[in-house]
Amino acid sequence: MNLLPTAEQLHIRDSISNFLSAELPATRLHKAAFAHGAAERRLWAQIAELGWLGLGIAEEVGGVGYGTAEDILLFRECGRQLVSPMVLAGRLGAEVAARSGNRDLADRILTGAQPVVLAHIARPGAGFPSGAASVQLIDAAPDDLALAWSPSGMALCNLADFATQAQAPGIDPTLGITTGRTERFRPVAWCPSVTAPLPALASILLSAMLVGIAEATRDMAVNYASFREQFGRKIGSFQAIAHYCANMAMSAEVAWAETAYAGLAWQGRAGDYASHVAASRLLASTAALENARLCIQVHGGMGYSSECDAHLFLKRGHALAVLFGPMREAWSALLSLNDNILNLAAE
Amino acid sequence: MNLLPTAEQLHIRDSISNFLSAELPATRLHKAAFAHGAAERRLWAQIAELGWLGLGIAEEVGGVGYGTAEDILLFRECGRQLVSPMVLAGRLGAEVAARSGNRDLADRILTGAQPVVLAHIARPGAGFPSGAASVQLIDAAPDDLALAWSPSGMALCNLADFATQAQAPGIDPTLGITTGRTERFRPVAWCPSVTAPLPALASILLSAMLVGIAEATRDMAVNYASFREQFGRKIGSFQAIAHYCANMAMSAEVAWAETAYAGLAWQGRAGDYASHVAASRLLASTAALENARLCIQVHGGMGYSSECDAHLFLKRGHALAVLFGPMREAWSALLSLNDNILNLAAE
Amino acid sequence: MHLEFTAEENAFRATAREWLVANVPRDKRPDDGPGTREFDLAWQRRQYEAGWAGINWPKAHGGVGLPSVHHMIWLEEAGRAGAPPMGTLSVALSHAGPTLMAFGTDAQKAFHLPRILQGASVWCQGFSEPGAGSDLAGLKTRGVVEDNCIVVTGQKVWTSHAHVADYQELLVRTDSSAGRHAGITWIICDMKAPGITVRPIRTIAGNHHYCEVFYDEVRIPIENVVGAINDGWRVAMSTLSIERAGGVAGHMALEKELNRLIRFADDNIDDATGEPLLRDSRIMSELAELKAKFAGLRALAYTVVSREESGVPGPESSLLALYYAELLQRTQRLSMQLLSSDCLGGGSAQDAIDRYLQSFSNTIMGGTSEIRRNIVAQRVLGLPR
Amino acid sequence: MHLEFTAEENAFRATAREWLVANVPRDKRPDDGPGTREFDLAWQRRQYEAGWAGINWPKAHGGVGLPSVHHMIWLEEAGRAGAPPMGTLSVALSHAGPTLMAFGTDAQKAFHLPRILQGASVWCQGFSEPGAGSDLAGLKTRGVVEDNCIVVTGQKVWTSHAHVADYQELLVRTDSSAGRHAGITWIICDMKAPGITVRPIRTIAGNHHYCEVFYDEVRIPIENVVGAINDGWRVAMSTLSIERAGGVAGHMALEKELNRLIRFADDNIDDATGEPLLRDSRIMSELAELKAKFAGLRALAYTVVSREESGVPGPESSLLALYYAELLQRTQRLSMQLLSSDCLGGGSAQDAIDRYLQSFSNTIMGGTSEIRRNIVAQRVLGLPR
Repeated sequence: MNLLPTAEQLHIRDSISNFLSAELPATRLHKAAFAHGAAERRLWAQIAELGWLGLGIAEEVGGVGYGTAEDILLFRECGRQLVSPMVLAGRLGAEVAARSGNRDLADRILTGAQPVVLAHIARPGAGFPSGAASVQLIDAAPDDLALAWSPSGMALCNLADFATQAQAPGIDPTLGITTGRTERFRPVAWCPSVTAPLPALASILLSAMLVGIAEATRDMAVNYASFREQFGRKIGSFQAIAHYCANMAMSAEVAWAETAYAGLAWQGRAGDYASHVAASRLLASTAALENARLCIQVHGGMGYSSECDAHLFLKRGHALAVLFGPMREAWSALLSLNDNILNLAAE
Repeated sequence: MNLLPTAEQLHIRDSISNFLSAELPATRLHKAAFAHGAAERRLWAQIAELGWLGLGIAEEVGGVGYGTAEDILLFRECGRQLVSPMVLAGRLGAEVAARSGNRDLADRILTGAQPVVLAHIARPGAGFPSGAASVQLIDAAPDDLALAWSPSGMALCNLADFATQAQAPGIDPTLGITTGRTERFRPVAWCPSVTAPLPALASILLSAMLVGIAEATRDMAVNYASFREQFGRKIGSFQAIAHYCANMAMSAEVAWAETAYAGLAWQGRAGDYASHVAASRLLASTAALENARLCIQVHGGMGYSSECDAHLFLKRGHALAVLFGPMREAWSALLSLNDNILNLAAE
Repeated sequence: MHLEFTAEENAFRATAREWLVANVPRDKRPDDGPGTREFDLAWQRRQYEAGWAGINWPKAHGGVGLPSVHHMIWLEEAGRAGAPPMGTLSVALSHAGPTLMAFGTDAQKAFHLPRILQGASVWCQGFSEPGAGSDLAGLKTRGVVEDNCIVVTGQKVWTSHAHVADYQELLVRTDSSAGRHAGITWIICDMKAPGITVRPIRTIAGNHHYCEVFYDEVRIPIENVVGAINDGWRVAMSTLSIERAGGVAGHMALEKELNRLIRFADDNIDDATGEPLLRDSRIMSELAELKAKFAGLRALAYTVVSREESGVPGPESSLLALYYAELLQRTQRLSMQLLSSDCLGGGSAQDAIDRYLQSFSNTIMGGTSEIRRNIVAQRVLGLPR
Repeated sequence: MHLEFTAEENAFRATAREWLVANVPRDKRPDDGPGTREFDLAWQRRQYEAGWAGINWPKAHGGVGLPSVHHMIWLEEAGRAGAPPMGTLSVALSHAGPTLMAFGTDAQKAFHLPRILQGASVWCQGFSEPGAGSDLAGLKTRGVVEDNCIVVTGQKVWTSHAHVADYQELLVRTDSSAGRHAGITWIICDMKAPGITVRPIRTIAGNHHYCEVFYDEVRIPIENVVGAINDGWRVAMSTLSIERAGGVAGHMALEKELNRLIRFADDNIDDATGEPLLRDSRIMSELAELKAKFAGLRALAYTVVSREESGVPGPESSLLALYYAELLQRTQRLSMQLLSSDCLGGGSAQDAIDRYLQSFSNTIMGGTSEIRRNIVAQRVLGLPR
């Protein structure tokens, strides 16, 4: 048991972090031209070449052969720089293709030839992926594949299957949202959760992205509080501000520790991994939203300006939190509630 | 419209406050001999003579002829000094007797000849006061009358009707708790809520007592923070402590304003008084418990000692909050939920 | 202590309600840009022409001359009728007007007060600076007395509605050798004066409600000084305490908001249970708690008005603005939670999203909640600094 | 990053589990009075005799000499088996022992360390004073060096278990001319020495877990000094950082508490709905949130242990104690809420009431949550003082 990254893992994280700081810094999103995944799309071949989309996928199916630990390190950095969920869709899509035996499709995704985007289904039907559904596509372009999931499994579909229309920006205008409707899903690849619980992996990687937001907003607040002066003192020396920052540090660290735990438990298919996936979801989304809120408050009038980065993190945090699906599923998993029977882990 | 006490009301409040500070200060409860209503019982004749039990009762039925404003001023002071709920039982019992036409009984209660104690029914049956019931008597002695209520009305009963037994101290050992059980209520006086909504008045006066607790703990914390020094400074100059105190002031003031509003609305039988009664209940119980908690925290190690008054207020706050009955009733009243129909006040 | 209004007050309420129902503008108020100004001025003119402008302003200053309680009744009825907010006129009506009445010269009063009441001028507040937000006394914008002018150079920031304003309440440092609070002067600045550059700032809610204002040797006539030169701190503090009491107006808007939310929760079905969201005990309890806090807010506002009537200052007004800001923010946060599954793409959730984002300003603008808590601790509770 | 334990660690866990199931005392631990001491010492002796005492203590000091991860496994298994807490031995095992190992003389180590491991001595911690709680460096208890003794006069307070202790970690001011942090000396005080008066204080939970200790010219041999004279601040700070890391032990007890609460909510019917309390979405969501926070606490504790193994210090241990204290307090508060309708008269609610009241000490004792937040802000985040 060791929850700390190895030297190799730290090296991977640093190289990811360096690339993102240089090529996709969060501040890019103040310019509309870089939003809606445009910047990511321009760098897509490079992102694929860096191996990010296959980082945690086994070598025998074309992946890089690392594990969930490396995946969550990657997506935490993606969260810190507000990278489009396209990367998440690509990572998961490649695995769906590989697991469903479509090695050729997996290769095209992993090499960057076939971009994948997320198709969020707010209320998946019981028959998913064979029934009708309404989806919200994120940062989609015409020739992309769409990745959708419900608790029963994860599917890749052609965008052409959906009657789509652009949607007014919601909470996060830096994401391009298209609504789509299909009367009948015709997935090009399908991985049921009994084969591999990929929806749980999606939840873990979303948590990692939210931890990235929680950490980025903590760092912004601490940095601002360390140089901004009022009443002749650095504002970080005022207890109200200092304690906000301490709370931000606490929730970010706890959320990260639990997301790491959940990732490792999922990879080892530990008996209780579902409750850890739910716990990391709750902790990471609360940490992201609360830290973003406090980051705005610490910045005062500056924080209420769209010129400050803080609101970008707040808005992305809300958008990512939606993708987890109904909160009640997380509560049930945490309380081991099945068919009205309380099923506590043996003590 | 004026929510501030008149000069006469301020005079009444001051005379109550002076009497209580001298004769029944909260600190008395560190000595077991003064607990369980013993101190109040010794002063009972004097309390009756001061007119407290009939303060808000009409002159024509033997009361002093003031209104609910004076009642809540009285019970706020009772809360501040942790006076036994006997006074509340006496006040309400006298009105039940008078309203049910038993003028003689009302006189005996008002003159102090007949003490009344509270009989709390956690789960009153629909047939109250004719069915069976389990009660918890507070600070009872053998010849007292017991005052019980459900939403349908308020009743006075003989203690002899109950098979009683002393109970282990619960959250507040300064209250003497006896459990009682009767198979059939035989009230000696009964006032249905359609005649006069006395259970709502009971709730308002409990709120006033809880506001007293919220104010007393605020004052204790502010006082301690103003002289206690650490790191060479008064601890009240540290923002963490200063902001706790500001929060305590805010919740106490808001709870008092709303309790006053509810009392006046009840007295005038304003159409929306039930929602104000529920609002004052929520605000006053939250203010009392939260202020008592913060009062302990501000006092540090001293606050965790039973020699400090803070815990007396915390414990009494919990005990009084129980007497309101199920929280769901308050939520329904606040949201105007009746028979599954949302009934918002006309805008 | 009594809750009843007098017969005269009730009659005033009835008349106000009748007029408001017939006269409240039906078209949607533009929330951004110059249209906002024109809309707000038109609504103010309409009130003025019907004799409703400046209800609590003394008759000597062109107001109706009624007590605070009438003003509160008016605000309640305006809220109930869905009247527009004071919006861009808020500084003029709530700060500049009362400040001029208290400290202005006869000439200043004669010129400005009628324009404010008649809906002819928009004011903004030039107090905060990049280095002086919470710490207002740290302001550095320089005012040099030259001939019959004060020549102003420097920068203000977070100035609401500066891009559509005619005049500004401007604080400048006219003596930098004096203490932090001394040496500050309060002047009326004509926003069309040469040397002023206004840059609207986009807020996180996407609108342009506030601006940076740059002053490059702006010459302001000395007769525009309000109070005395170097006595501006005292004048400004009186303005700020008026602003804090202004929270009384907020409670009607909040009630509407809350009722909207309750109705939403009653109209919408919880997928998991098939019952209305409002039947879910978690949502029910949170909404009930907000309703209780709202009731407390209104009772506190009534207490503030009672206090104003009595003329005896009390602790409640400092608490009111703080409580209102945090309650509004919490209400909007719950609103976002209820709508969260729909917030990805705009549609029906867009209004709630906008109000949620706007609510972040409530605990920042006009004094952060942290500064407000300091004020409560030090001035109301007497805790040491 | 990996979650699996080694085969050797798993074998250790299995052996520990087997022994604990067979040996954990079946009789209830007295929570107050001298019986507590005897119970705790007997349980420690039992562990010592079976070779389980001092799992992470070096072999040179009589310990088992295993890494931190084994110690954590032991604590987890002890919690799972319902073993008693360290209780009155907590200072001896977690503070005094490690401090003597790091700073004690050979004679001190040879005398005290075996007694601690064997369950022969109880220690208490004489740090806080009436005027020096959060501000530990403000301590005033005087130590005057005279002949071969330090003569101590003054008062300590909030000293847990002083009335049943054999020895005390005592901080005294031996040089009042030096700075606040200089001039402090750490000494081993024999609690039976003449001149010591111990007054147990009743806590709000009704027990006597802490005391005032008065010193009237108590003569303590100079060889009882740990570290050097006037170097006690450095010694004490190292003890405190050990105490903070000790939070790792808490997570098993909290899990039991939380599971008890969930089971209660599942077993008891809500009068209003006829369903188990746990089906009420408000209660369900609160319990789920506490479960999630508990999972986070354990993950954080695992990170702390991982960090200890690596030898590289990290931010997590300062956060752990703070998070644990507030989570425990919140859990007990929810427990009181669920039981609130029964809390008036004791009965079945009494245990929950006692645990609730005890939980108030968690955010006060061993450093208030406010001081812990200062430490996080300043030492972990590097914010200015």
